[in-house]
Amino acid sequence: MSMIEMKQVYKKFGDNEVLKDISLSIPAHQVVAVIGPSGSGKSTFLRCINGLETITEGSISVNGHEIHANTSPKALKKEIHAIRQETGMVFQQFNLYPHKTVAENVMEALLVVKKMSNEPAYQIASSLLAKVGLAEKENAYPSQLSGGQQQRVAIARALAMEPKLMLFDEPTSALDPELVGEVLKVMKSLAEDGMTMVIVTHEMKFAEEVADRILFMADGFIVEDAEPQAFFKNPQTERAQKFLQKVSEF
Amino acid sequence: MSMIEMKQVYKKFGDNEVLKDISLSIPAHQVVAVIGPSGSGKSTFLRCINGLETITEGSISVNGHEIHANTSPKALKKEIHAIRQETGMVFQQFNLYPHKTVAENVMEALLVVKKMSNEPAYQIASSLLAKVGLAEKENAYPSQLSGGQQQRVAIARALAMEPKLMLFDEPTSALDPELVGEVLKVMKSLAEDGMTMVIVTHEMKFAEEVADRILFMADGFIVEDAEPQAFFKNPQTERAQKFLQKVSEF
Amino acid sequence: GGNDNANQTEEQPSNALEQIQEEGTMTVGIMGTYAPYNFMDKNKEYVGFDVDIAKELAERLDVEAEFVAQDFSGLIPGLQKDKFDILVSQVTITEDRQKQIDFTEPYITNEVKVIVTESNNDIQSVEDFKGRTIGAVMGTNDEAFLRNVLMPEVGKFKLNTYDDVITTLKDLDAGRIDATINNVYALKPIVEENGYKVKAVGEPVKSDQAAVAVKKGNTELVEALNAALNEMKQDGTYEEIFVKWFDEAPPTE
Amino acid sequence: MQIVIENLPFLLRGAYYTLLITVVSMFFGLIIGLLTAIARIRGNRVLRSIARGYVSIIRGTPPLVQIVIVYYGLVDYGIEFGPLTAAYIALSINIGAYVSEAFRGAIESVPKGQVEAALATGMTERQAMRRIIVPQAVRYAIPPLGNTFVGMLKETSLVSVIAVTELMRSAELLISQYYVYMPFYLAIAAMYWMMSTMFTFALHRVEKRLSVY
Amino acid sequence: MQIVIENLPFLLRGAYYTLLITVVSMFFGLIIGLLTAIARIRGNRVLRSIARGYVSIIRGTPPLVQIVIVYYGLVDYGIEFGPLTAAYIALSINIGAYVSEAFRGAIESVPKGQVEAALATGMTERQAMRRIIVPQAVRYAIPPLGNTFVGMLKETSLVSVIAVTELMRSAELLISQYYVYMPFYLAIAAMYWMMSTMFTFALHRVEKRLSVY
Ligand SMILES: Nc1ncnc2c1ncn2[C@@H]1O[C@H](COP(=O)(O)OP(=O)(O)OP(=O)(O)O)[C@@H](O)[C@H]1O
Ligand SMILES: Nc1ncnc2c1ncn2[C@@H]1O[C@H](COP(=O)(O)OP(=O)(O)OP(=O)(O)O)[C@@H](O)[C@H]1O
Ligand SMILES: [Mg+2]
Ligand SMILES: [Mg+2]
Repeated sequence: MSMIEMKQVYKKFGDNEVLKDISLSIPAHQVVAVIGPSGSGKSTFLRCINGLETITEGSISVNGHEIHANTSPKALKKEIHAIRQETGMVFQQFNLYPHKTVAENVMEALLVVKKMSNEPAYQIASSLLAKVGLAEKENAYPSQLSGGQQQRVAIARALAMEPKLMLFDEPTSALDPELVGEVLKVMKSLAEDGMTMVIVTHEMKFAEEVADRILFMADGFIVEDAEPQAFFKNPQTERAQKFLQKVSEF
Repeated sequence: MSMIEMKQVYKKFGDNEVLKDISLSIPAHQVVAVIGPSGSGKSTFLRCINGLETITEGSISVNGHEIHANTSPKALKKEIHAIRQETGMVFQQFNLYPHKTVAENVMEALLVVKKMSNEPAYQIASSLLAKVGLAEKENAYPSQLSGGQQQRVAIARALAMEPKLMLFDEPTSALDPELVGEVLKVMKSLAEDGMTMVIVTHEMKFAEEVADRILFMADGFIVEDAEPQAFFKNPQTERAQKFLQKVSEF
Repeated sequence: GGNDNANQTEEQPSNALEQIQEEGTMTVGIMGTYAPYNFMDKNKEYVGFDVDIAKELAERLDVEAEFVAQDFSGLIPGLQKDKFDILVSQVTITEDRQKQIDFTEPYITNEVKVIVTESNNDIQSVEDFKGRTIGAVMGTNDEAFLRNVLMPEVGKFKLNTYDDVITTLKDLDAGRIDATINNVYALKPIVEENGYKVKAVGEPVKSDQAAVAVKKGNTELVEALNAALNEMKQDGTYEEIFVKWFDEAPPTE
Repeated sequence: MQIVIENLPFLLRGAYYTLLITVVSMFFGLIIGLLTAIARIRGNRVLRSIARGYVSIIRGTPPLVQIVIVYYGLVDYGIEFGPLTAAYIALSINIGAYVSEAFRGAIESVPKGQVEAALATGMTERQAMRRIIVPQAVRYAIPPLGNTFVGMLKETSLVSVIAVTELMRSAELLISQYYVYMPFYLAIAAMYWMMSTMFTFALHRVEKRLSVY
Repeated sequence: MQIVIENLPFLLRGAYYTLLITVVSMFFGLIIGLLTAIARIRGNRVLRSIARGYVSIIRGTPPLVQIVIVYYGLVDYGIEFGPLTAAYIALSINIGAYVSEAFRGAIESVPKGQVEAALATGMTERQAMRRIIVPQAVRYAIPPLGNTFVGMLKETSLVSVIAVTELMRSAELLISQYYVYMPFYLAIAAMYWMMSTMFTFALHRVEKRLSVY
């Protein structure tokens, strides 16, 4: 069964058509990298998957939970809630809760959404923080961490809900170049563990190495959908060629 | 005569020593790239040159205007003012004036500092905007421009005062990867025109290609000071080796 | 104010009286919200017992009366800082006040009685106040009297204070307070207008004497005003004004 | 000076009522204001209009009139309060409108990414509001709330219209008794100033403590 | 209702004074407040302390006392004003303190990079302030200034203590004439509300226009 199934998805903001006729299927355990110029709709694509944006036309199904453009608000709420339970998301700006410690950030959804009690939630948080290499930062506040550390906490926070799908929106582009590596390393190990992942990124080398599949977006369309090797060596469209050339210019 | 001359410069923020024993001389027309890990003092180094930070010990002279750590406040003000007249600076966050159009941004200092009248100031702005490829954006507001366009306006604004020295603090790191190239191109052409430039950057390829000299900073020290070829092929210190490896990891 | 250029004139008149007469106007401070003594009528002019008295006084001093109405709290500093020449606004004579300002002879004696609802027969006099809730207009002598004199005498009662008589009576009518004491003259028009079912009971609790207030030390002015008051009482003008506002003859002294 | 000292207990009693009314009204005003702010931001169309109307009317009309209506106007409908209760009710409603604006501004200054992060982990809008947004907003709201509180300290003087002798009225009573005003006005000015300074200082400490993160 | 309509001209005259005093005091208050804000942010130690003291004392003490002091208290020093002038002076000084806080907040919310960019092009601190910071701050300051203005609209009622018949006082004069208060209170509440709504609306448009960029 495929993890994500999109059929003729359109998304408008007012008159501005941002996603156009998106249809695709992403099987479980696949790692998909989404690349493309700024404003092409990459973030919107990602945010439609977990319902942070509602689609204007078409349908999306995530692990069997299906949203149509015309689903009733009540049913929509239920489906989106179900999808979010099984989906983790990591943002460019980390978005850690500044008023909570690192451990509390990871525990929060467990306490509130899963209604766990403190002790088991802490156990989970603790082991996830160890996994991302931050065991000793449990009691720090986000403001006391470097960007790379913050982003790793954000990943641990998303993993706490045991998602079947992880969405990443430019998770390294707010980081100092030297710190990018530590976050990519964590993501790579997730990929190796078989997590289904959709990653919007500008790190071409990472995409080439880690992804099973590249989606190249431009102007709201998915212009190319190919294996990394094929895409980077031999982009089919002029738009993609121009993009790859610009990005590698210096 | 050297454009910048630093002698045993120290800078403290409270107890935190951020610049340590910096001595160097930068001749006119040299292009210097400053690289190093986050928090190593690169921005502070740059900001001390045009007096946005005051040094705690030592002396800096820029094109003959000299500042000592113990210069009296009044004399300091005068010297810094003189230095700033001859120095342009471009910031990571562009810092364009949001309430002024593109042309007004470039004209502002001419009107206020040089007391020019509108017409000649506009002529200068106009030709500089043409130079950075933004002739047709004169009347736009910064918020209507892409990041790359904004940064080019910022460069034009700095050039308006006809500086003898340009300082750049990570001018491309807030930009979308696809837009980085257009800014670097403008900087490269400045370098080719013989402008003296000090550039804090994480664009290693750009540094290697354009700079005459690399300063590698770590922990407040200038750890290496070398020609690009030599530095990138053969870093002398372990710290620089580790840094270069991390940055090129993916 | 009445004396705006008092400090600047080169040949300063030797006293307030001369000065008023030189200017030809006498500035009279009133609250302007205290019917039937001083208030604004439908033509937006100040009228009332106090206003008529003041006009009559002015006429006898051969000057014009000019009325300035403002909140009670502004009247006192206004008099002391020469913004007014006199206050004719039911200022009652007390020892404390006599230390700060001068008074003429009293021009009216207000009897204060216990006021209760018509159906109330439990309260006949102030002796019955103990343990009840009593209302009064704040800042008035009535309030000070209730608090400082009566309370120690008859035993503790709850004192609610109000901005004006209307609201006091409204609360009495609504049963929030058991009784109030009030100047009977002041009460009458309000009760009639609003149809409150209240009545005055028993002997007067006390009587207050109101006088014209003058800045301390203006002896000549006080004397002139006293003379004028006397004249008014002699020639019947005073009685005329009294009957006009209270529908009854002034009590004989 | 002498007179002020003699009458200090009386003035202090006034100050006590001023403080009492301010604190109680602020307490309920905070609750009303928070709910109103949430209604304006997250409510449906009807709730939003009600909340907006409430804020507009309350902020647009004089508190004196509000107090009078609560105390006297409602009697006609058989609703009756004691003076202190009426003061609490009227001023809580009044403060609530200002507080709601302070909270609304504060909630809107919490970065949007915070809600999104919470929603993405599966929280409902309500849970995100309660656990993530409001706790952060409280800190942003402290400076404007401080202003509201300090303003209320002085606005309480209006309740003298319904038979509560707070600080300002105490002074006026003394003034009409002694016929001197300056010492009393200066004395209560000093007292108001001390109260607001103490309060501002306390708030400052709370703000500092909240910004450990 | 009838009586309200009959007395509308009188009430409108009161409203006129309320508006006049508010607008004039706001105008001077803006100037005082802006200067104070700049003194607090850029002034030397002495200026900063003076500015802080001014704000603390004015915001901490009742405006009624301030009005009384300006009108009556200064007479002892040979300084005498007419009632309207005194009202303008006292309320301008009062508003100035609030305005300065609004501006200070606004100036501090202009990103630090803006000054640095201006300084780097060779402007002096003063030039950067005047040309770059203040114009941007004005926009941030509009919402809190709106609050101050609307608050002042109602606070003007205090000037009735110095013989200015503004809106509130007009109502009180009518109440003591007719012995009914509710219609008058409701009428002036409506008038205050209309004035503040009109003003809020106008300000909103200014804010919109300022945010073209
Ligand atoms: N909430 C919104 N309201 C209106 N327009 C929006 C909104 N979010 C995005 N857009 C518009 O949709 C288009 C696509 O935006 P999106 O953020 O998806 O692009 P992107 O590919 O993620 O770009 P970037 O690489 O800069 O993040 C843009 O034109 C953007 O202006
Ligand atoms: N205004 C300041 N007050 C106190 N400490 C400061 C200030 N500015 C910088 N620092 C400290 O000085 C050190 C060096 O900062 P600086 O910004 O110069 O580093 P950098 O090399 O530019 O780093 P980055 O690559 O992250 O921009 C850091 O530890 C920083 O926390
Ligand atoms: Mg995006
Ligand atoms: Mg830096």
